[in-house]
Amino acid sequence: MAIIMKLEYEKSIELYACMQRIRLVEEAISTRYVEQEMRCPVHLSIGQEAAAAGVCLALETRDKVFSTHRSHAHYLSKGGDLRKMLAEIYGKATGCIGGRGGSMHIMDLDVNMVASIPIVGSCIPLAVGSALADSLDGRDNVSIAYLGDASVEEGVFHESANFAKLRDLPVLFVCENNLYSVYTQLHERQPDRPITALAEAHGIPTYHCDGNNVEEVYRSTLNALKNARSNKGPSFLLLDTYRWLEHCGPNFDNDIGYRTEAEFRIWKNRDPVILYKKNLLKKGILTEEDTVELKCEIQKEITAAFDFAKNSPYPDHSTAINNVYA
Amino acid sequence: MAIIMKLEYEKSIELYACMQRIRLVEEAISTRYVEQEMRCPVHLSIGQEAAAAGVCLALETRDKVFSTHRSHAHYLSKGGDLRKMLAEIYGKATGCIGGRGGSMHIMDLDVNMVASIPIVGSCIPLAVGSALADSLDGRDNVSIAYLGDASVEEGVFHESANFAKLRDLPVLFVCENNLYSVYTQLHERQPDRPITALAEAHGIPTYHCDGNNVEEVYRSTLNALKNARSNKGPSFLLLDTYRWLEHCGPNFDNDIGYRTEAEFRIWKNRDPVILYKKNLLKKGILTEEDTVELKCEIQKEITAAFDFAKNSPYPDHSTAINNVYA
Amino acid sequence: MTSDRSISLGEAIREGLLQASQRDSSVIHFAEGVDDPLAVFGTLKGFGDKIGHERMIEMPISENALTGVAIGVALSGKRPVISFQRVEFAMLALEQIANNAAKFHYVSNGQHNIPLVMRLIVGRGWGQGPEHSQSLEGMFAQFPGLKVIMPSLPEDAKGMIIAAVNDNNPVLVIEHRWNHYAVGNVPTEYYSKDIVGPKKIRNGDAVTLVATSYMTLECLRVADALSSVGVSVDLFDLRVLRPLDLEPIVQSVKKTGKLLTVDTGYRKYGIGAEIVSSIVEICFNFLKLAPIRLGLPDHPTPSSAGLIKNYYIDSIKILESLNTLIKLDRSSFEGVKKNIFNERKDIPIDVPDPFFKGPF
Amino acid sequence: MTSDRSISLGEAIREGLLQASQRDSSVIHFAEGVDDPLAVFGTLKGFGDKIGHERMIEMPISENALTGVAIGVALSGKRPVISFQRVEFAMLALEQIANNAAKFHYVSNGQHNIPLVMRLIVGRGWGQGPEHSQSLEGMFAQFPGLKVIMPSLPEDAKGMIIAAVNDNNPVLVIEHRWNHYAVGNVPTEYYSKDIVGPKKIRNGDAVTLVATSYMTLECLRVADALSSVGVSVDLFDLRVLRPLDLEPIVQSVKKTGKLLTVDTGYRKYGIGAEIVSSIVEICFNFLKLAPIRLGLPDHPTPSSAGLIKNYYIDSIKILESLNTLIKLDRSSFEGVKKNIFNERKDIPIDVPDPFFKGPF
Ligand SMILES: Cc1ncc(C[n+]2csc(CCOP(=O)(O)OP(=O)(O)O)c2C)c(N)n1
Ligand SMILES: Cc1ncc(C[n+]2csc(CCOP(=O)(O)OP(=O)(O)O)c2C)c(N)n1
Ligand SMILES: [Mg+2]
Ligand SMILES: [Mg+2]
Repeated sequence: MAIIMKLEYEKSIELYACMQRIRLVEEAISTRYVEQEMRCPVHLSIGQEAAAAGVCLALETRDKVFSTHRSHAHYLSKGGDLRKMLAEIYGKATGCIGGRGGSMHIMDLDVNMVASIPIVGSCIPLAVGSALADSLDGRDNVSIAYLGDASVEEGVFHESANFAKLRDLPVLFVCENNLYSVYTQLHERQPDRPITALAEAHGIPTYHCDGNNVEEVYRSTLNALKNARSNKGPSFLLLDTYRWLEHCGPNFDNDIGYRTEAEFRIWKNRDPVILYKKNLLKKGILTEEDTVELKCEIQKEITAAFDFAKNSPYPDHSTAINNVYA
Repeated sequence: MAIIMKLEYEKSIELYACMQRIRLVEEAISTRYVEQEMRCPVHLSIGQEAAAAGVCLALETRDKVFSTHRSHAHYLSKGGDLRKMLAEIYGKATGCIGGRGGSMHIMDLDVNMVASIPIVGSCIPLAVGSALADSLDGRDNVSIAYLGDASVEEGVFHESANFAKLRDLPVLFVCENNLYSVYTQLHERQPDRPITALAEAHGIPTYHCDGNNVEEVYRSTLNALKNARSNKGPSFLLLDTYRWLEHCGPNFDNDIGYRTEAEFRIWKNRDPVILYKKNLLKKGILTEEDTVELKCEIQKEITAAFDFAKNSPYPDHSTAINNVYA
Repeated sequence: MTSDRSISLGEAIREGLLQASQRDSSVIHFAEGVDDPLAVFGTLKGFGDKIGHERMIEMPISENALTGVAIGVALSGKRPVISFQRVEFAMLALEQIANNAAKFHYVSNGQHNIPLVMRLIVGRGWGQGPEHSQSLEGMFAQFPGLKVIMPSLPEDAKGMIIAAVNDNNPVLVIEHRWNHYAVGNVPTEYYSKDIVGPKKIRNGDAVTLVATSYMTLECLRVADALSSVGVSVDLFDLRVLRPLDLEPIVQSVKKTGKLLTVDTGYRKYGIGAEIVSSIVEICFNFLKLAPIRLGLPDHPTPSSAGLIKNYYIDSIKILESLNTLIKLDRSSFEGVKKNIFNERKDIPIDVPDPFFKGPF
Repeated sequence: MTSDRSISLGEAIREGLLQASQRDSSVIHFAEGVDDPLAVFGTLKGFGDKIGHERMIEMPISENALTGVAIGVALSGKRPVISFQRVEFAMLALEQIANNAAKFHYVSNGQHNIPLVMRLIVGRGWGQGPEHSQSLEGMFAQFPGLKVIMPSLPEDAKGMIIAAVNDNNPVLVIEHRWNHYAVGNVPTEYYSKDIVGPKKIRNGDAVTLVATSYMTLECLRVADALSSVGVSVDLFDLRVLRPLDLEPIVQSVKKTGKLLTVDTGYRKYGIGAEIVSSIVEICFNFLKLAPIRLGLPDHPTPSSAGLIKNYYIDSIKILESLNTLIKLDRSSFEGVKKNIFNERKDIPIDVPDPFFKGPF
């Protein structure tokens, strides 16, 4: 299946920079959350950067992303505007949807981040519908449905997979398996069988990657996209990864007892950002100074974006009634 | 998988008699439907008798059946009372649920026909719940969820299968694949992959039988039941079969053009009742006279049951408000 | 735009949908059996041959996902029309309907439009029973962002279904199966009827009568029977449950001082409750008597013809309630009642009434 | 049965559920995270250790099937309690709830009972936004066969949740997250409070005030502030939306001639519509002014703290509406308003109010 391919120099740096940016943004949110100015639930993606960057950097801008409650990394990877994202989390008029949805609804048509939906599984059929429209009109866009490991427990995943395969639609199901739904482990929710078997049962080809290896994710995505663009239908990507922080909120929560410190450490040692940094340093694609400089630049962007968000006005409450009907 | 086993003489006759009884009952309903006294939709099982008899005659009375809109054959096979069934279809007070549900809701706790539900897929989790209760309390009953080939398109099937396997519950999913959902063929609704793959994906063992071969169905059911009773969890039975009459109503409908006469004829030649009759005649278990006599007896029962249903009173409309709350 | 061609409401819906589909190639149809020989009670009959079978999307029996898929194509510039043979099946899709369809335009701050039509057919009669004959409009009407309409008369039905297809919002079209049989004059050409407000279909001053869906037909019978004894009523077909415009009803009640509402669905927590309480709020000082609501009694629909004898609201019941407001003299009342009885006569309770032939 | 022990409504729910579960071994619990460290906002905390982990059934994220499974165990003699962290998730299970749970007893002609408790938690505040803070009680209340309750006060909550567990019908318990924080006296022993009728929690003659759920607390504040200027009101906590018993409210309106309802959910097509139209029907001649309904405006809940500024009903809005019925003199009105303002003062709009400490 895998295409043998040497990544271009620029792409490698792009992948790294994207992950680093996500990491620093999420850390900044985590740090500043205590100020109580981001007044909405946040589901952070620290630890899962490769799943976002590896998939989205393989996409064209015209490809469409549908995401979940945990969407920051997807948006940033899809080329999203950090200022609009932070402003949205701050509930400001300058947010990507004017403060209407907050962190759980990040969407921005400028970069074809079509929707983020906080109801588990609810975005999946939307991606399939988007793929159906493209298929009917003969456009070779691909639609991406991000899902968590819990989403495959929702019937709507199966209904969507059945239909996507029935019509061989250009859709890519990306399952980030971080082993947990909130505080519940995978084995308490699903029997012991591979998650990929679920997609295969519908006749959908699957890829199972180390979700913390950004190049592996990137390559598998390219394969799946090729398939989709040549009318060979949907694919399913299973990415094994891990969320470092609590399910919802800015803190670590290993102390509350639903997972072990040991498990956490294993995954922390497989930090997707550091792993890839080491890789690129070894290959000589990056130097230590490059990485420091990059971090600096990103930090500058982040500081400016937070300033933008904080200084932006709240939407006027009299506008809350607008846009109920088109 | 298959246990090698010689069916007892009596069981063979029972299987045959059960199928013959279903056939004659459904034919009688079909014939008398024009009188417009059975004033509810009926979904008849002619052609699918083996799937009902083969499964239900393998059950104990304490095992529980959950069925669909097409439930007559299941009820009769589970030991149901023909008079109560016909009276229900006639909307009479003597019906198994006093006329409240009609043909689409046949249920009777006396024989553990726990429910028939006309919403596709809706009965499946009920069977799983029943199995959970038995499992929690350590009873070795098995719960049977009957489903049509369309039911596996409903998300609730997958959600139920996932949970049943997660807890290894004593439930048997019986899928009667008659190739159609109303007037739509299987291949217009599902991609080209085996239906059994869907259950296997959840880790559930499957049996795929000639659904018109009653002994094969019976034997596979016994295997699955053994599994369930020894806490090894759910099984999935796929039974290939065919409905002869229209989806809903008393008539043949090959003329309307959704299926070919040729296809129909192939299946008619695989009539489960005749096939088994020939088999038993050949083996000398039955004689032609036996079959004639059996038919006679059944016809007598049917005539009496129709008389009973027709002569029974309607429930008084003032009782329609009763039993909203327990 | 008049016509003396008479067709049934079912045919009118079909004609409207077909013309809309022919004019706009972005219209695509979803249904279980979308292109099958019966084509959703005939309402999609022949569409595949006329607009291309590729625009007829067969739905697997997956109501939740396929509603989501339809929303997804709507997000992408198509105009999907999804037809459910029974409104009950849409219960499985409620999450998609009430969250994604209803709120996308709002949440996206106006970026997304969802030009989706969902046809939800209400069953009745012939022993359909508790899970195939519910009226769930009261439930759907609760969600801002949805439009919810219930066309009752053939001419409206054609024009409103065309408007629904052209609307940039999700429009739920709740069609009562018995309305499908009602026959009336329907123009042959393409036309659109705005999705706004109730429609006054009889004019009078004795009382204000507001009905939804099939109940409009039963009320029409009463209104016309009453006219024989010189009593005239303002009869409104509510048509649009959301957005709800009660202004014409307010005007009427200010004139009549009396209000009777007749729901297709349950009386309790039904559409009539919203109408009555809104009208009372605005017209308190004009009301001469307490408004009356009619609707289904508070239990599921049984299957047996014996049990449903008294279940549905019919013209007789409407007349009786109306009479507590208008107090006819005994002989007029009995005369009107007899007229109504004679019209339905011995048609069984569980089959549609052939009476309802327009022009309305 | 009195007590001077003060606990929160959340704790009261937990205590009631735990005592009920300990007395009856057929009670089993379903939830997503049923036995996790947070245990459904603490309401199931420690249950596994106390009643056996095997009675705590972890739900995969499969709301539709698992609701069906719970109905299936209920059919089989268990008493399942299923807890949803947000009422929205139950939308996915509507078919099971509205068909199987609500109608089984009816359709089976009384053979089946469904002793099921579904806890549905309503979110609010902290930017929850459009899909995590809906009040869907108006929807569920439409289905005969369901019981729908909304306990508001700690003592009631404990007794009613115990009654719900013992009830042989499906009972939906809609808990507003902000009610969870309300503190009041709750007896320590096991007791049951019948699932019937509204509860009068303040006694007066100026006006009849009927509230649901969290709005009861906002109304309480108004009622108590009014008493400082010598105005007393009949305040009812509706508590039971289905079956609906309005008799005590009828009696009150016959006395006061004035009615204000305050919904947690949307005003349009909401609970208040049923109350107002029923009361008008019965009390038409006693009403001095048109009844008023309050409820949420007709749009989804935005996330931004800026946008929700005027969205929810609060004590000030209630006071203002009430004043159109009771017409206080200017200085009394301003005084009461100031009292209320001072109580909430600078607590941000999107966090619960610590004011609500009983005894109520
Ligand atoms: C239908 C539905 N059920 C439950 C929830 C509550 N919920 C929010 S996020 C979440 C966990 C989902 O886990 P997963 O899909 O693995 O994504 P992750 O949070 O691990 O990224 C749950 C259960 C929800 N939002 N929607
Ligand atoms: C949720 C739902 N969707 C649609 C229907 C309409 N319907 C009734 S029977 C049926 C066909 C089901 O096909 P299958 O499960 O294969 O059973 P069969 O009729 O072939 O026995 C359909 C679609 C329904 N009853 N419920
Ligand atoms: Mg996860
Ligand atoms: Mg079939």
